[in-house]
Amino acid sequence: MNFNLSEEQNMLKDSVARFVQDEYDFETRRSNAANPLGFNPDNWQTFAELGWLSIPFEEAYGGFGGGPTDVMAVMEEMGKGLVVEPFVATVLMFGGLLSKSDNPALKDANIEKIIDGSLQGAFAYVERQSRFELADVKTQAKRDGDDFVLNGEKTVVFNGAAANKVIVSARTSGEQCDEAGITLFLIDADAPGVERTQYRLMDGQLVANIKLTDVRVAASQVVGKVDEGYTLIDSVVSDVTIALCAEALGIMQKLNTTTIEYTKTRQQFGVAISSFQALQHRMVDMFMAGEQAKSILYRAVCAAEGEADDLAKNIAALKVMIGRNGKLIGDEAIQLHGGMGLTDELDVGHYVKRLMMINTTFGDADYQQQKFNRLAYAE
Amino acid sequence: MNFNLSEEQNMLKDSVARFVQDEYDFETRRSNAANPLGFNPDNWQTFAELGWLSIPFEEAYGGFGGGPTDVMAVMEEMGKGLVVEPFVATVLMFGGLLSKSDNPALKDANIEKIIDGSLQGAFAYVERQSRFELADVKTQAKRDGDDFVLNGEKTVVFNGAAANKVIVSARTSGEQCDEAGITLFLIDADAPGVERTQYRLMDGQLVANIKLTDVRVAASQVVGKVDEGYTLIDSVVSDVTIALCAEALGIMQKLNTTTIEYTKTRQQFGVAISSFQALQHRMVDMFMAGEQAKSILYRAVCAAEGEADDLAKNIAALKVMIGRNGKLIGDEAIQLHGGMGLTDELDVGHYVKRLMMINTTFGDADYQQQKFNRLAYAE
Amino acid sequence: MDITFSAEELAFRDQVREFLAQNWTPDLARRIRGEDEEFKAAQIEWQNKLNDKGWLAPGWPVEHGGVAWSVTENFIFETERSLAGAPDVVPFGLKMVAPVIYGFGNEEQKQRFLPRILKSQDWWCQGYSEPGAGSDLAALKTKAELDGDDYIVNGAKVWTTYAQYADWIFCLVRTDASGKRQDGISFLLIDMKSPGITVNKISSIDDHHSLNEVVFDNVRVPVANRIGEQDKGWTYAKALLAHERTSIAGVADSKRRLRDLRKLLSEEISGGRPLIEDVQFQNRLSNTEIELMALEYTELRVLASTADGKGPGVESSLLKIKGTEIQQAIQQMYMDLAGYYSGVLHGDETAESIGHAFGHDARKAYMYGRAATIYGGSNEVQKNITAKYVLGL
Amino acid sequence: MDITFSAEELAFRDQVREFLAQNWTPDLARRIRGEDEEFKAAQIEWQNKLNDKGWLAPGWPVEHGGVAWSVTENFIFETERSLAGAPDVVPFGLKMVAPVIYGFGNEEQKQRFLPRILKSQDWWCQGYSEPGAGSDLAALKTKAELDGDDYIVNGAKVWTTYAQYADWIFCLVRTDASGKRQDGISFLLIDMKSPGITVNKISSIDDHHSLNEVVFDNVRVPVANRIGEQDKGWTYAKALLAHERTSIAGVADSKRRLRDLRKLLSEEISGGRPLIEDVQFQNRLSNTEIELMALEYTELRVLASTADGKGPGVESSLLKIKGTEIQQAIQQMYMDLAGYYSGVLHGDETAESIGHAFGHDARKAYMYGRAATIYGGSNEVQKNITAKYVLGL
Repeated sequence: MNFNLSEEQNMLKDSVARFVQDEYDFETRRSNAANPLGFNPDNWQTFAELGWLSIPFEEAYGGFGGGPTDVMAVMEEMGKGLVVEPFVATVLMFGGLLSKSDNPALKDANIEKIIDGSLQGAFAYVERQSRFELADVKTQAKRDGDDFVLNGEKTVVFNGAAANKVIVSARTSGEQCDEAGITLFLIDADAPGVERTQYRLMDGQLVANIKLTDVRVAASQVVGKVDEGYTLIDSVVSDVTIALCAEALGIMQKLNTTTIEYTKTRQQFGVAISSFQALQHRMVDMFMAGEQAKSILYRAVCAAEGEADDLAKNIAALKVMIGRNGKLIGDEAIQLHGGMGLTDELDVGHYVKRLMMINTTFGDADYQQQKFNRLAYAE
Repeated sequence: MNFNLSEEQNMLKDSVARFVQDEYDFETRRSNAANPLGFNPDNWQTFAELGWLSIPFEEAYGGFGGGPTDVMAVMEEMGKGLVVEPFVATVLMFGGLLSKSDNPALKDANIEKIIDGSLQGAFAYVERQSRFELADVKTQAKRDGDDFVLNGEKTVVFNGAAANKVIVSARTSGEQCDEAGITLFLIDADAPGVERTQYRLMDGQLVANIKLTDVRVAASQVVGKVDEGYTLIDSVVSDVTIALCAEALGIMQKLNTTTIEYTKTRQQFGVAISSFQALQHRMVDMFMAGEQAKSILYRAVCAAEGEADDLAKNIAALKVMIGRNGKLIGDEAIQLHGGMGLTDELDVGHYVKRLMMINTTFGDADYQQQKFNRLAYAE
Repeated sequence: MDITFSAEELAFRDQVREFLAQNWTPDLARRIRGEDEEFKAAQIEWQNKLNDKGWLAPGWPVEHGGVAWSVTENFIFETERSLAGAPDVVPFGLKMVAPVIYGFGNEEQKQRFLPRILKSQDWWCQGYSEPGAGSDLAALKTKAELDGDDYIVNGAKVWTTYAQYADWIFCLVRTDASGKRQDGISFLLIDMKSPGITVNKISSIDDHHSLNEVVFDNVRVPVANRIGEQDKGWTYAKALLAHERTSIAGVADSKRRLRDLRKLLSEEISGGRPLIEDVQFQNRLSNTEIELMALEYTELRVLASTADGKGPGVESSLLKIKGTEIQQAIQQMYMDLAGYYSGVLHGDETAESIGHAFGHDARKAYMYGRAATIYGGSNEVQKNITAKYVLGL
Repeated sequence: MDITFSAEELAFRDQVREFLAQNWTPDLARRIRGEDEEFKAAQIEWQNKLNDKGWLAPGWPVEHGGVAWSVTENFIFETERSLAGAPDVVPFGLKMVAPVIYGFGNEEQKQRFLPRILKSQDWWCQGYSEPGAGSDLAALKTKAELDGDDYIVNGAKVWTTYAQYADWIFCLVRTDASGKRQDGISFLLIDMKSPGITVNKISSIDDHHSLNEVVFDNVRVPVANRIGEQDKGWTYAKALLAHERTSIAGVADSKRRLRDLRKLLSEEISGGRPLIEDVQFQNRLSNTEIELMALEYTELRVLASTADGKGPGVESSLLKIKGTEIQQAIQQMYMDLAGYYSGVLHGDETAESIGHAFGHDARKAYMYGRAATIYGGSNEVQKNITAKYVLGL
């Protein structure tokens, strides 16, 4: 038993940490996010050069062949820098679906381009009515000869504005909420009938709604198998959840450190507010919340590395705790910063907003707890 | 709008407070509870002489004609003294059922005796399987000529050991959990076929399980109407819930005061522990919990006095808050007393145990919250 | 113990409802949700309607244009106003500086300022907090030095809500630094058009402009604008703080927000079922609703005790702490209800075209709401006050 | 990052399971739940079985009879032991005084005490807390004055668990009152049969006799029974405290308690449905289970870091705080499951004849469990320690 990173993983983690340290101060981050793409394309090329974009892909396709631990190491550091470049959307979600799809032609055509930084991708899975149900899919795909014709609307597509290609979940059979009958299609973002509306989220992400009107897709562009897209979605969402939670852990650690430092300098009633015992105990609660979050992240990563039977339960538990402890840490960080915590100039609010978006993504803590309950207590 | 007691109510409240002050120090209370009856019969005579046993009854039957506010005033003070005499069981539950039963013969025969202190009563409503469901009644009553024959078992009957007469809920029709088909029978505690097993609860109460084997009861001893006992139970349980919550409020106030006093005298690290800010803030939380509990009690009492439409919702809310805030105050009282809070010699633990039993009675906070949810959110 | 309404009180309720039905129009409600000048004009229009009815200033002495409602009437008005979705008045003039003026000001000040406040001719803001002194008000450093018939004011105030609209600011300033920290503070009324005042916008996490820094660079303020005696300002300000805490509780508004939330929850579908049927969400709702049911009576108890001449007193800290906790719990539920759409910023597109119409508002309310546990004396300071003055610790 | 078990570790797990199946018999389990002498004899029998197998003293140096398990082996043993429902050893001898003796004692002390501890021939108890000094250990006043080759000990210790069974007590005593409070404390081993020792039972809220006061009236203790140097006892005791906190966490036992609770919840019917189907109870279960899943890994992280030679360190406070909070949450759920029967005291009747068989045990565990957040340095003190030494506040 050990909880150490390998030498290679440590180097990877350090390289991300160094990038954040050197290239990602708060003002630079702000201007990166303000880019019309929603991120800085030069940084993306740097990521490619440093090999980060290759991490989760098989070596056969030019990848690094990394696992959950490698992804965790990278994401934790990205969290500390609030990196806006779409590593999750393009590499882990879009790339993850292709990578796990067992479809060599699509892999050949796309993975190399992800790795060299020339292809931006997105995964469109949310619909207006779907809330957090990945299987609630109304977008229709009708077969027409060798093609499928797609109609419907996807909302809140991460990296949807900058993506060159988008994987879309659509219904090829079954009822609105059935897991069976969902198929994944790889489409060009500028294909005829694709209409994008872009907007920003509070964490700085540029996202898009995507309307599909009679969009024609060749059957060869089906990712995975017809009607069996849900399994693939479920597996990739599971990987990405770990990644997002690692990012959240980085953020929580940063918020804890920042808050402690702030209270040591902030004077009220003639002394540093860090000397108030009531605040000290609350910062201990924040610290414990961070340590517990770290532990359950390690647990989920170990389960994923070992392909454990109870992986789904571990991941639901992870998402619950990251959501709840993230909220505790975020709330306290703002409160203990007092009025300063309310300003947009300090980074605290930005970290908190990103934590909030991570909590929401794939279902908030309450939603995930019900999933955990079903897995753990339903006979 | 006013939240003041009337002059009469203030006198009543003061008389209970004086009794507790003069006659109910902690050691006396301990010996009262240790009495084979579960309470001190001399005190009961005092209650009769002071007129307390007449409070909720109609003036026509020699009662004081008091309402929820009068009962609240008395119970809050009894809570402060942890009075073990069965005012709730005999006067409010047993007496309450008779009083609301619209059955003049039974009232004539019994209420006067309750008021003069010569009759001890109990209400047997819990069964092994029933948990908190008042309508979950397996005890059977079969009609046989002018009589009914009862078979079954009742558990945790408050004042069941000392009671001369017991009102028993039994099923005369319907399924095990139906509200319709429950009938209330007034039986002699030493009637043939009645077998009592007495035991103590952690709050000092002496209670009993009551086995009924072919117990024969005349139809004239039906309290209320055949098959319609549930409505009566529901109404009396509602009154008694307010009374128990008033008792709990008295306990919470006592625990808050005691804890504040203790922390002012207890020295650790060279100073009184009341000077530690973290503990101060927790005592403020205790104080706020007590004040909020008081407010919602007032709200429920006002709703009961005004026979408001949303009385049931108010009572569920009251029971939830008394349960939760009582737990917070009880836990903190023990914790802030440190090791001393764990000893049986200090009164803290005894107050906490009584709060716990009140929380459980008629359904704990979780149970009552689900009831509240049904009343408030089910369309 | 009695809270049933008398026939007169029921008649008053009908009158309030009728007034709201006629005056709180959908058009006004739309405009008041707008930004900047549109908001300001609509807010003033609303206050003028209340003033025309004589209902703008409960608690003010009647001779100055106040309305002498009983506790019950006040409760009825607030409940009905809030259930109709109508906003509270902007507090800085009507609820904060006015009581100081009619309580401690001289006759000339009363005649000069109170009528203009009633007619919403002056928009006021509050100059208490400073960069170095947040909840620790008495640490303030903005200084006022006497120079003939004027004070010369230098320093800065922060977190000044709506300073960008304000005609006047009421300030605590230091006129003597030699004694105890609470001594040597004076209470000044300052014209925002005075030379030397700069208002700097503070960008805040709700992406909305409400907070400002107000900088004073050799600003001349006539001595005639000082309330009461020099160096005694802390006394006047303190009397006001308890009142501020009470009104921050926002019980009536929280009731309406909960009611609206219930409706939205019954419309939102999750996994084929309305979210209101979700036991977990029901429990979050009822946790908050039960606290609010209690707090409503806590407030009534405080008001009844005030009416009995006992003053709101230090129990007002409890109202502030619980009231703001409830507000934040409600804001959080709106966020969780909105899900992904809780993150949507306004852009070229309206919220409706993107997803849920209420996502954007939920986020704004949530983010702005973070301030409630910090301003008006942070909740931590309220606990310190309660520990000391109520519990005697 | 790797927690998969190797083939050797899997084989070890099978070995542990086999041992438990053979030695942890239903009869022994019944007797160990008994009172007084029955409990004591059963506990010693169980420890002797472990000792015969060589598994009684993980962490002890092998030369003194310890077993050199890896972190993983230790984890496997604790998990299996707990899932089988077998109790932990009584910690005072094996886990608390022994490390001080083999760490700081002289050769003679090691030879004299360690073998008897291993064979459970001596029952130890802990003399730290005093009536005036609870979590503030260093405020202790029990004094030991040198008189020839003996110390004369006077004073009192409280909250001494199982002192009524004990043959020996290890004590912190004050040998010098002149310097800093932590200085001048010595660590003594005292024979409970010494003249002048009185054990007074403390009645506690769980209606069970475990706590005592131990009074020392001119008790003679040979200087040979002092560990290490005079006045340096605080150093030896401190090394032990971190270990105590770690073991108080009780992760493995909480796992078993949760598992058993789930089973009982599926048997208890409320309103026609098993209680396990109640979403509210499910949420309480999962709130606790998720914290415990995390804490299990926190413990493993601490153990792994110990194995790397970094020592359990101050993070052990986190284990103590979270571990005891989890224990209490579980105890509360048992109470709520038992409903009315949670209040039943043992009388002439057995719990089974009254209602739920588990009500009485639930109450005992709940009441005794209140102590967990108080002893071993209260959770408040743990937070102070963490604030100071981990967070640098």
